[in-house]
Amino acid sequence: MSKLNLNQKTVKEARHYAYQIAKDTQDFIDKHTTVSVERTVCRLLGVDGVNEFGIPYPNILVDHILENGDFGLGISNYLASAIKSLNLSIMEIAKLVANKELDITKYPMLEAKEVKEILDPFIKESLFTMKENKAKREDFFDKYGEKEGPLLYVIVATGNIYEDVTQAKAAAKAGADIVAVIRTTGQSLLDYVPYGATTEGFGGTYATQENFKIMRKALDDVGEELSRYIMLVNYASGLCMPEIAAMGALERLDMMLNDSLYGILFRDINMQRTFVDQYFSRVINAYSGIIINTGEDNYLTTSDAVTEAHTVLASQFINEQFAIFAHMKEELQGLGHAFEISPDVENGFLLELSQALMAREIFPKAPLKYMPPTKHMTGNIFRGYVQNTLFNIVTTTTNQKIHLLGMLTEAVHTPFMSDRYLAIENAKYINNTMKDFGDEIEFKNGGIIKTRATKVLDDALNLLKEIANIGIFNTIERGIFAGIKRPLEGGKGLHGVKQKHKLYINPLLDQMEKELKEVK
Amino acid sequence: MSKLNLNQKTVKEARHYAYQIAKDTQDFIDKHTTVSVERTVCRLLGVDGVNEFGIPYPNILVDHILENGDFGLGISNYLASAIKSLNLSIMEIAKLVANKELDITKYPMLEAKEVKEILDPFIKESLFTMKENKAKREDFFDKYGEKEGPLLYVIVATGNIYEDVTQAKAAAKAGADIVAVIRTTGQSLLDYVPYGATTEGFGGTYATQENFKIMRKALDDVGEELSRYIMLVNYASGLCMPEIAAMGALERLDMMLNDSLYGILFRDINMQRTFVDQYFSRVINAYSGIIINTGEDNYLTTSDAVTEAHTVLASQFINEQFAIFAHMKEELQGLGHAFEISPDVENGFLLELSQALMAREIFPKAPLKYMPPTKHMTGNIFRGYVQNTLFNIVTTTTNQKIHLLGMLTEAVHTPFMSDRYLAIENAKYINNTMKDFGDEIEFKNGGIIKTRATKVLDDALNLLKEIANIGIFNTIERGIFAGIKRPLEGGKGLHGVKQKHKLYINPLLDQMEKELKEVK
Amino acid sequence: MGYDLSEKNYSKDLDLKLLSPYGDTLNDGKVQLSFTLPIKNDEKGIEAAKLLAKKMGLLDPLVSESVTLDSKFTMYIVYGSVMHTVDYTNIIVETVETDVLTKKEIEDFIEEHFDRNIVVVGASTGTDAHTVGIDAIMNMKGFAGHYGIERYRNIDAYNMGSQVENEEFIKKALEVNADVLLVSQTVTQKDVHIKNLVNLVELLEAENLRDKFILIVGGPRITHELAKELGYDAGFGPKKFAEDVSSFFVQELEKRIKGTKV
Amino acid sequence: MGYDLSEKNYSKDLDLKLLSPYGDTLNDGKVQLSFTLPIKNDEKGIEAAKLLAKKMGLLDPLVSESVTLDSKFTMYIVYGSVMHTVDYTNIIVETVETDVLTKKEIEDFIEEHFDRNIVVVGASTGTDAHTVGIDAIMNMKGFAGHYGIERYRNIDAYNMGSQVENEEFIKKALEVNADVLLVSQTVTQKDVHIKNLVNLVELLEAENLRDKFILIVGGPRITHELAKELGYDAGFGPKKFAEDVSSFFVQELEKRIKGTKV
Ligand code: B12
Ligand code: B12
Ligand SMILES: Cc1ncc(COP(=O)(O)O)c(C=O)c1O
Ligand SMILES: Cc1ncc(COP(=O)(O)O)c(C=O)c1O
Repeated sequence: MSKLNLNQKTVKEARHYAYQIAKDTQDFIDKHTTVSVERTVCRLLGVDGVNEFGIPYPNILVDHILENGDFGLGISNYLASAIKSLNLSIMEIAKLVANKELDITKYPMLEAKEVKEILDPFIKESLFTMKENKAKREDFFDKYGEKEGPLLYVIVATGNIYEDVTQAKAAAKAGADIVAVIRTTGQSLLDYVPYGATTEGFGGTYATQENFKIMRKALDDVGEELSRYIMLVNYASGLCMPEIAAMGALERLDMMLNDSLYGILFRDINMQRTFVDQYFSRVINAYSGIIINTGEDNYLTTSDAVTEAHTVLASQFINEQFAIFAHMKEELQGLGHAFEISPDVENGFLLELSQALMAREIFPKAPLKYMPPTKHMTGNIFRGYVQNTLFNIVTTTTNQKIHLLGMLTEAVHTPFMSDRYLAIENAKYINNTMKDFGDEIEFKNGGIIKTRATKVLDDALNLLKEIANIGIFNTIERGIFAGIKRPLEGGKGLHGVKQKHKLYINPLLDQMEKELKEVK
Repeated sequence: MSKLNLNQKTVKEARHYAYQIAKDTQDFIDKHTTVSVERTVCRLLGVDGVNEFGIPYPNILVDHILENGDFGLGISNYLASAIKSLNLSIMEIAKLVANKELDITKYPMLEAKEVKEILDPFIKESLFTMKENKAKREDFFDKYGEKEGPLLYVIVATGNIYEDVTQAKAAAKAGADIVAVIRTTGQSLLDYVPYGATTEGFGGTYATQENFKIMRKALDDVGEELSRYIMLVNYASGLCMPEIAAMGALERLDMMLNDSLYGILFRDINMQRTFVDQYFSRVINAYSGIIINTGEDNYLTTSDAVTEAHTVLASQFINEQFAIFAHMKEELQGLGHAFEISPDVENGFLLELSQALMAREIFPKAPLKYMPPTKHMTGNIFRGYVQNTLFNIVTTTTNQKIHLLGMLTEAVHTPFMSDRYLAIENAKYINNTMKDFGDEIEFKNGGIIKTRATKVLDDALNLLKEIANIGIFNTIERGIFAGIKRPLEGGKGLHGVKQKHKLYINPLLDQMEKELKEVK
Repeated sequence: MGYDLSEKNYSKDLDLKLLSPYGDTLNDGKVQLSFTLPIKNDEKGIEAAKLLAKKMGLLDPLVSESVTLDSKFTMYIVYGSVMHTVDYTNIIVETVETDVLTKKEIEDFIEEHFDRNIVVVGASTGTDAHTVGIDAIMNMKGFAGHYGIERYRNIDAYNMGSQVENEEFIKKALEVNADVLLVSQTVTQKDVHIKNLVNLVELLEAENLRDKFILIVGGPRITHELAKELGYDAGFGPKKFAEDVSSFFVQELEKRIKGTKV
Repeated sequence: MGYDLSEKNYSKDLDLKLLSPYGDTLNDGKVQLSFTLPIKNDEKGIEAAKLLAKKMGLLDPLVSESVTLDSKFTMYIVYGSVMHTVDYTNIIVETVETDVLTKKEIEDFIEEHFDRNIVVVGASTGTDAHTVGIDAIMNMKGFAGHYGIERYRNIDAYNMGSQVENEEFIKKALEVNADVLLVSQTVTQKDVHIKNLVNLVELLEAENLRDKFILIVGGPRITHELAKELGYDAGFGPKKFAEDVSSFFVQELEKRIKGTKV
């Protein structure tokens, strides 16, 4: 089966070190909670909307606890107690808190069991919606059938959700299987989720629950017209990672960008915050059958794609283990990688092919997310279109699953409707004209392709060994990924991380974990 | 060595039938001469220029014999006898004939030996120039080195030789190795060769000896600047096939489009005329070390490239045998084929790859001429650029030699300077990024690629068997190539074909044949 | 500076009287341009490219790349927003207006309206050597899944191939008593097709034969409008097949017969 | 009809006062265009595309393809000859005029003209998270075979990375007593870079620090002209490397020192 003759022992060893790394981190995670985690709990208990100043009620509640209570206990106990004492709905409580007419930290702490009992109907409702969405998605795939070969994935990024809808529908008709709504540039650093339908953004559109709903409906409509299920993607990433995961679960998104390291490296978000948040968001994703997309591709936009390829593989191993800790099946692990070798490198195509196939063989069940050339795209759109063709060829030949389409105008602007159309046309052409190519070819022993894969794997193993040795925190502090150094106590959002009290309770998380464990 | 496991017995058999076909035709050829052959003799004896009405002197002399003499004897005897009797230079004789002041058919026929003796100095002079040109070319390659991998071949076609020079130089600087000056559209049907530098043409530039000279100089100049030898191509094709071959030999062209069937099928030139002319022109090409480019690619612009692929191979076998009869080494046989399968065909790329590699394996020493997509190119230049990319990939992967570059504007206009540049950029990119790809891959047994090659070869064998059976004349009458039927006595130029008298003599041809045989 | 479109406050509603290109937002006017200038590749060249783009009506043109083709030739790739608009509501184009029928419907139509086969002669005329287009329309096997006219039950089709002189073409048409003439033209350089097409009409008119035939031209650069302008009954461009042209001529023929015979 | 350029008798000589695009013949004016219109793909749409092209100054535009993007969106690819020309002789662009030296020459220049190291602080400022550009200029390993400033023998370089606030940037500059400030800007949507670049100059001026530093900006959409307009000493765009900017600032610095100290 393997075309690269990778050493399975090396693969196993690498997984083992990655496990150790994730395990160490998971110990840290299990001891902490964050403002975003608790806000997510609020949301999934039914807290929604914003007050007259546009502040979301989940933020109001959580900030209230931060100021007045013991955050280490988690918000669930406070809420349960307030509900019990006041016999008000959660939204009524939230509004009173917002108007400073109520202080929910004043009510007695309850037994864990009682908290669970009180919150159970709310939890059930959310989890039911999530499960229902999962079932609906499965029904759609049953009805329309699942596509063989790469799934064509395009982005829309007009800033205006209604224009996004226009673009997304056109893309679906042209052949796109997956539509991602890129977020406006600053959103990842906001410590709250904006509310309502939005029509303005920088290089992207705000991720709001209403926007999710609008796009979901549009894609369902066009999907019906086309007898295909069009998948919707957004970003469970940044300071509100788990909240957006929750919103996505409620609105039947199908994929979420979600990475254990991306925010740390590329958005300078505090690493402690990120590790804790990513865990909770992955549990939500796993529970609702949402595929995650990890962000290793980004490393190569910064570092050299030839010399640093092994960092991508090492990070994939780590992301895989984190996902496993979050009870996520391989089928949901859209591990990321990218085609970023300079067009000027002799035999660069062979290296890309080798690396892509290597990822495919090492993570056989994962729906790998393969990213097109971006860094070496220039204003020469014609050349760029060839770069994208080569990328499409590697995608088809190595049977990647989530096929992010490159735009010929990558170095110029966020995609025009025509750019996206041309991208889809290019990919469809290649997928058809080279349909069985991957199946037809074999590689020379001792050749460039096999040698390269072996080397990248060996290097990744060495790196993982080193990381396991010094720990992930230390690794990041030293700038081993993407050459970017981030201090343990630096970056945004550290203030929102708290150690759990020994009486901390999160019945929502407990319930999801319980069910996920049962499935296994 | 073979990656396709072609059946060598089939190949051998196919060659054998092709030999029979060519042999039968060669018997016919040996018994005939044409006006163009005799005009070529004039040219190589030193007749050049046009009279005051623009009629070339070779035409004047040959027409004179046609009208007044016995054309079956060839022109050499007449000329030798006139020279002997009059003690005038050949050009003086030509001018007198032009002015109707001289009838050279009135002089006594000489012995073959005497004809040869009289013409010998003239013959020597031409042959010396041809050999000198051959040596110069070889010196250039010694000096600059020969390029590994495909030679990038572009066309210029402005109609104006001076603009052509501008374009050709830019192309050379961008990386072109070979420049072809496309002829103006009607020229192949002219029964004379225009004279002098020209600045007007339809979709191409007149092939004249002066234009050859101008472009040769320009390419030598730019070649010196770049330390590369830039090869020059024109068309020894149409009604003046051998004359243009002679002009090319005198002006150091490096390649000539020259096919035993193209003119018959695609220009409706009489088949008897074509077969005789192609023989003489190939002897000239062989003598002067000029690579021929055959025209099988054209079949697929008319017929379906999937179902008719075997006609290309069959024709290559035939062209090969004709070339061998003309004493041409394999290294000069630029057999043509093309990438013309519709982009909509599933696994079309695999079929193209298979066929290209098949040709490469069957004609291992021939510098195959591989033509880009043309028929399925549309006004969508972006898609076209991808089609060209795939073609470039096949070229590199299967190591074709003469790499005709596709133009993204193929369906729009003859190439702009920028179109040509983009074509070169595309090819260079692929040649570099996929440099050793062909060397790296092997093909699955029983797969699409191997199966396809075997089928095309088998079909070609069957076709050759059939042709050998009915003869080439009959084959063409039945429309077996490109679906085009041409009658034995139809088409242009039949009037210029004559049976040789038993005293026919052509000491120029004899001398070239003699030397070519000695080399072997 | 005014690079910011959001500050331009252009209308985001579709107004077909002021139709404008669409990048990713209505009326953003986005276009892509490329061209070569015979100058060297430097800052001044980029400025020249921008100036040209501005003259073409682009606001804030962006030269996304300048590519050196030769020391004195540079290709520019430009993006920008064009300020021109088009009144779409006012555009009238002449198009072939008969319904497009299927092969079977056409055959039935002939059966119903004529008591004989329809005779069609086709060729690629003048110096044009391109036959694939006319073959696509006429040949038995057709093109891209559309059978050619030769396969139609009650049409007699004569395909004369390429490089057919207009005189020869007319001769054949008379000889077989054609109803319909199909001309194909591919080479358009220096308007050679226009000259050749006009010549055919003139020859027909000179011999008073113009009304004897339905005269149709097709080819990659042919539009119905151009055909009419040149005195043809219809013109067919790319992506047209045997059904399109046959639908036209059977219905047109029926109309004419009615016109004369009723 | 006038499709035939040869009949237009345009001049085939190069006149830089009437500079025109080049397809394959001087002054043929050939350009390629593509754009999308929010209309359906039919003959009328093609006519609309032609009309727009004509308004842009194209004579006889040819719509080489119309591509359906959606039922009401069509992309057009257009070729034609533009009638506009540009007076090239009249173009003046401000460019960086100091000579470009090699790394060694720059180091020697510093040695010769200064008795200390030059101090440079760089960052990708504002909300911009793109570091590859500034890293290309500053990092040890450099970019595309050009070593970054950190490797220069007698330059002290501080690279602050990305998303650096202007205030923070100035603070660092004062702290290390910088001679030169290097700002990188990549995101240009809605002119966010302009606003951010202007803000830096304003902050410096408010504290009377503007003349203390050589202030340089770079990025994929930065030109020297834009930089000057915004109050910077120089601007560097794509394909500029450490040598380009260092050559500028060492020579500029030397000029200023001469100006003040002599
Ligand atoms: C194949 C081809 C050839 C083949 C032709 C083989 C053959 N048996 O036909 C060969 C190699 C011989 C050839 C030669 C030349 N060619 Co040529 N050729 C082409 C090519 C690659 C494809 C054309 C084609 O077959 N298209 C497929 C058919 C199905 O499409 P179509 O013709 O448009 O037909 C459709 C419609 O238009 C319509 N239609 C067409 N005719 C009719 C008629 C009627 C009545 C109706 C109803 C409909 C209809 O129906 C068809 C189906 O939808 C094109 C480039 C391209 N990709 O377009 C260049 C092209 C047409 N050729 C070109 C040129 C310049 C030449 C030469 C002059 C080159 C030279 N200097 O030697 C010679 C011309 C010789 C001559 N005297 O005509 C140019 C024309 C430029 C122009 N606009 O003037 C082109 C565009 C290439 C280029 N970029 O330079 N060519
Ligand atoms: C890599 C990359 C990223 C990486 C950055 C990683 C990193 N560590 O830098 C990541 C993935 C994080 C990213 C994120 C985003 N990106 Co980004 N990104 C790119 C990409 C692919 C390449 C940029 C690059 O590295 N080029 C290579 C370097 C070497 O070139 P350069 O920067 O031009 O630098 C050269 C010169 O300009 C000059 N130079 C540069 N700076 C300086 C400074 C001085 C002083 C001097 C002298 C010279 C100089 O020297 C360099 C060498 O010659 C481009 C697309 C492209 N191909 O251009 C998009 C692109 C720049 N990104 C874009 C966008 C929109 C974003 C996001 C907003 C997307 C989103 N909605 O999430 C976010 C922005 C986040 C933020 N707040 O900034 C757009 C910008 C559009 C625009 N013009 O405004 C682009 C064009 C992509 C697109 N088509 O949408 N991006
Ligand atoms: C995992 C992940 N999250 C988020 C993003 C998007 O960036 P931002 O956080 O600015 O929305 C990316 C971008 O590629 C990513 O890979
Ligand atoms: C062998 C050969 N001769 C000639 C030509 C060119 O055609 P023409 O005879 O019109 O110059 C071709 C075109 O591809 C060809 O392959």
